Amino acid sequence: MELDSLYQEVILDHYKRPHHKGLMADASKQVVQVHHVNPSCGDEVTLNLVVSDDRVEEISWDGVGCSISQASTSIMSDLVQGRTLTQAFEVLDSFSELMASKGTVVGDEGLLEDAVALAGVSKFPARVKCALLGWMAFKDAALQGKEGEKS
Amino acid sequence: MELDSLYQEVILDHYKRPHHKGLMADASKQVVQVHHVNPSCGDEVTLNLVVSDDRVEEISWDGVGCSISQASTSIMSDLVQGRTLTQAFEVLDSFSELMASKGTVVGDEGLLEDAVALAGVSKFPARVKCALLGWMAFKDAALQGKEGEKS
Amino acid sequence: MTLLDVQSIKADFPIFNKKMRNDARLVYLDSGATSHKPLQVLNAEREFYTLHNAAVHRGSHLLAEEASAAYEGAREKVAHFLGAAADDVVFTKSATESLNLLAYSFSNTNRGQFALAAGDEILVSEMEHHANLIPWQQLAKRTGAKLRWFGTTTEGRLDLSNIDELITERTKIVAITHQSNVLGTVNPVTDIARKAHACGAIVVLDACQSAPHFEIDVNSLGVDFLAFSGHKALAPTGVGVLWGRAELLAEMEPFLFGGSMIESVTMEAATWAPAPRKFEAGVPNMAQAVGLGAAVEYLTSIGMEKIHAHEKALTEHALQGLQNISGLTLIGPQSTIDRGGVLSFSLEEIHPHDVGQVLDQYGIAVRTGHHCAWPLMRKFGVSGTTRASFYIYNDLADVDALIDGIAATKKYFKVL
Amino acid sequence: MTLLDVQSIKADFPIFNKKMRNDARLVYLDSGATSHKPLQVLNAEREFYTLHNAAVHRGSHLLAEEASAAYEGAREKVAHFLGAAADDVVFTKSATESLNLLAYSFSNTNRGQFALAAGDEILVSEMEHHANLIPWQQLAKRTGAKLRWFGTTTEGRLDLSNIDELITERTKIVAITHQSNVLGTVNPVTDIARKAHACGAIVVLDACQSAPHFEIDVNSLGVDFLAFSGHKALAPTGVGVLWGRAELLAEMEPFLFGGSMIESVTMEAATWAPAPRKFEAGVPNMAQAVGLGAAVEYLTSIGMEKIHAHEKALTEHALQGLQNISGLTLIGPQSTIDRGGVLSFSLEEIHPHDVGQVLDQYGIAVRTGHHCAWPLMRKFGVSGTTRASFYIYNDLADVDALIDGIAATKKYFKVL
Ligand SMILES: Cc1ncc(COP(=O)(O)O)c(C=O)c1O
Ligand SMILES: Cc1ncc(COP(=O)(O)O)c(C=O)c1O
Repeated sequence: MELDSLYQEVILDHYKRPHHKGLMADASKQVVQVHHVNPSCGDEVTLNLVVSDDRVEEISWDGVGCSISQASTSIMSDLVQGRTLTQAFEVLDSFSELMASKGTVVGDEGLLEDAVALAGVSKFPARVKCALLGWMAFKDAALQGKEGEKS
Repeated sequence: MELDSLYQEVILDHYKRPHHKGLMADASKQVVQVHHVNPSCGDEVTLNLVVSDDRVEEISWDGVGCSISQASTSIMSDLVQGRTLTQAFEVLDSFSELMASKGTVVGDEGLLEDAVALAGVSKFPARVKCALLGWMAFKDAALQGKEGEKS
Repeated sequence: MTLLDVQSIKADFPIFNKKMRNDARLVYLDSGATSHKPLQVLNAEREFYTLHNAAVHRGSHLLAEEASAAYEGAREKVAHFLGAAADDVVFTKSATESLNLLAYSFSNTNRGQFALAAGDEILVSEMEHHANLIPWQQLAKRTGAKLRWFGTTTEGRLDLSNIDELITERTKIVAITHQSNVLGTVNPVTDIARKAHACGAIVVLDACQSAPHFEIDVNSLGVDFLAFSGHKALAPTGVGVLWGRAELLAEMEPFLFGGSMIESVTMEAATWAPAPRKFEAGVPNMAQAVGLGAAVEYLTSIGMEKIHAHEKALTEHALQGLQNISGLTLIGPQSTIDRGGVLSFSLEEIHPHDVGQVLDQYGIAVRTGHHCAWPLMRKFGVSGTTRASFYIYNDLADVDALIDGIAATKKYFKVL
Repeated sequence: MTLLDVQSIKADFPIFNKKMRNDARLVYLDSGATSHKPLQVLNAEREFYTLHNAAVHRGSHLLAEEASAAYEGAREKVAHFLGAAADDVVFTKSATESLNLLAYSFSNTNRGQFALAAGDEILVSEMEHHANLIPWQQLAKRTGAKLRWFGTTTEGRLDLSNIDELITERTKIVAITHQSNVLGTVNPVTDIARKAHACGAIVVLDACQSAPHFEIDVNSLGVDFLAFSGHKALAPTGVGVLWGRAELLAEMEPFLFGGSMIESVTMEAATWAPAPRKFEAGVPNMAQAVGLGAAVEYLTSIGMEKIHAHEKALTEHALQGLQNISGLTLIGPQSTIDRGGVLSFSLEEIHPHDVGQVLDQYGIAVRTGHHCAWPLMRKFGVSGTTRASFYIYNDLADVDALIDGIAATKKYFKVL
């Protein structure tokens, strides 16, 4: 069934046991918090990001949403945790490309790891924004953090 | 040609030599003045009416418009001049009915006189409002005059 | 049970020939969002374009005459459908525009009964669609008036317990939905209108989910304005209706300004044509209005009472089926009393989006999410629901397909 | 002369099979009011309804996915037609709505560059269509700003002699027409925009009579907003376009409030989605937008340059013919330089309504009256004109039919 390309086992696993879920709040650290919603379906994510020396020191999130948005945010958190922002943005770009591919590419497993399981989402245009919700929140938080540093 | 039922000779005559055209302004009389426009084509009529003892003592008008609206106003003026308001409204009702008839009735020549020449207009829905412009102005002026009397 | 002859109705709707994913037939349970269109409507539009197309009200040539007759004829059909006079029916692009028209018109004046100011109140309800909520929030913001609202009971009914507190001499506008697009609840409009009128308020009815489904008579309803969308009533997209009481339409300021709505214009100022023209600036959505005329004729030819009975039977069957599914929570009235054929539910921890996705594999089209009624979602403590809604082309087999589809969804997500 | 192959174009327009009064063929010279629709457009709409119909942006089911793709695909086509980015194209119901959207949005804020107040000025011209005049009159009234205008020369050109007086630091908005719907004059938009921008004003272009007839590139035009109507560009009724610069659309307040234009909603307040969604409240005019997509594709497949050349050739021929008719006064530019295929004239003392009526007997459809440009009529001292306007399905024989029809009109009314 076409559906299995959307809901791969690893996605359902992340959905049931999401990683990095539950907001950390360590007052000693400089946390950037963002809140993103998907207005058409009401999915929401709040994301806390701690960056030091251009590296993701700590990422955590909370939110409500479908299996795709929850799993994707969980996978994204695994992928960026500990990475430099440059590396993290490379992963993000690769994932965005995968999502825009309409099912024509399979994704770079070396770079995207579990996130390649989301390749099937790109065949369901209405779900792409679910898969991207957490990633866009991360991007926003990372850019806000950089802005904050500069000023 | 269908057109001849619209533009009868008597209509073109009234158009070229309209009756009661040119506003009378006798300061000694109580004149009700109204201004009506046909917003879709820009035709305008200004009508002065003097009523005494429930009788049309004097009607005069000025305006710009197509042959139908000009001729119809001219014919109407002839018809109501000197009549009691009751008689005038009877003519008006009969004419309105004729205009709404979509070409199915010929009109009461005894009552409507020259106005029966406008019967053909009822087959051209877009022109009915041209034919009615002056009549509606008269109706408005007569009703305003009555209102004025009461108060 | 008095069901319609769905097979012969479906023959009028070409979309049911379409093969869905996995070659499934189309089980369309999303008429609450938009309905499909019968050939009669599509053909009426095409006939307009291929035989009578011209700008209405502006020309003396034959096509312009015919186009005007078609457009005004559609207005008469819609008026007849609502038990109204033709001149009290305004064509808009949608119910959303109809409601915004009111909210803007009311703030385009600062005198008379439509003028609002600090101290005045606008009353809505917690179950409003965003289209009957945000325009009033904005009107309140523009004028300084206060927005208040009826709450909702846990059964999904309007909470009228504090109606005497809510409808007072301060209330200037009461805007409520006839039938909730989430809960299916049909509200006691006439009672509320009576109370509102006793306080001198204007009553606006959002009839998006009622006018397509049961008989409406504007006179017996007792409201002052009524809005609905053509596209939910078998008509083309791009056309809506605003009905209003003649004396109110006459007093109101226009909303959109431009051609055809004027009496006279100079560079400095303009005066307005009488209603309904005053509210229809520009070359109107002529073909869509004509399509709407054909749609209400089609509905009338089936009979609104029969449509209502048909949907009631489907709803009865669906309520039974859904109530038997463990883990399913139906949000809204649990019986067919004062409710229409719109059913919203949650399914254990399976997100509505995921429910909808599995159903889609079986050709079943439902709506998922907040249904443009976000405050109501918060009230019920959910981020969204799955919603099935019925119309004349649905039958008991469609309801059964839904029930089976939900079972399959639970199985797929291993929730048993 | 580089004329289009009108016979093969006409084969796409079923309305030309219609027999007019007295069995005459249709000589349609009223495209300035509304154009006819080719089968390609009618079929695109029908295909939407019969294969993909669903509410866009709101569902995960297949039809909703396909409907969204069709609707957003249409946006991309229109964007391409204008040389714009898809997200900067807003679908409205008409140019009238597009222009009102701007005027209301600007008064929905009281800070930033869109806020107007006493002392500010809005600049229009004497040749505006009511749709690009009255919304600004009303905005001026709401905000206390002053409305000023360019005059018109006796040749029917914009009078730019006092431009330095008219465009000053006080000027906040300049709203002008690209091509006059009465005179055919094409205005020097880019020059005016440059001057307006130097003073910090926003420039709004009414492209109703230009976008359907010659190539538009929003970047080289140099304006900030552009509006046009689908129905004058081969598209269905009920759809219009507003294009705006991305950074301005982002800053602007919404106009219509309701579903799909929100980011989040509570009972008290709401926040907005990014453009273009922010400006498209409710279930949109999906089928009409899809039809507009097909229409601009059809135009592009012919080629806008070829269309322009074709209309220029017709206009040249018509100018010659009309100028030879004694008693005929052409209002507007007497040559094809900076003018389009719209020709307005007076004929001795024969009222335009009567001219139109006689022409109608020969199947010739022209427009008569004030053409929603009443101030311009006053300027030229007429109560109305007779107007012929050309499009891709007209040929030289149509122009000759008009010339002959005018001769017949003079004869009928015994004006020789
Ligand atoms: C120059 C111009 N502007 C604006 C409009 C208004 O367009 P619509 O009536 O389609 O909204 C028209 C046509 O009626 C026009 O010719
Ligand atoms: C109850 C209700 N009100 C208003 C609307 C808005 O209608 P539209 O989007 O057609 O303008 C809808 C549907 O979307 C609705 O269900």
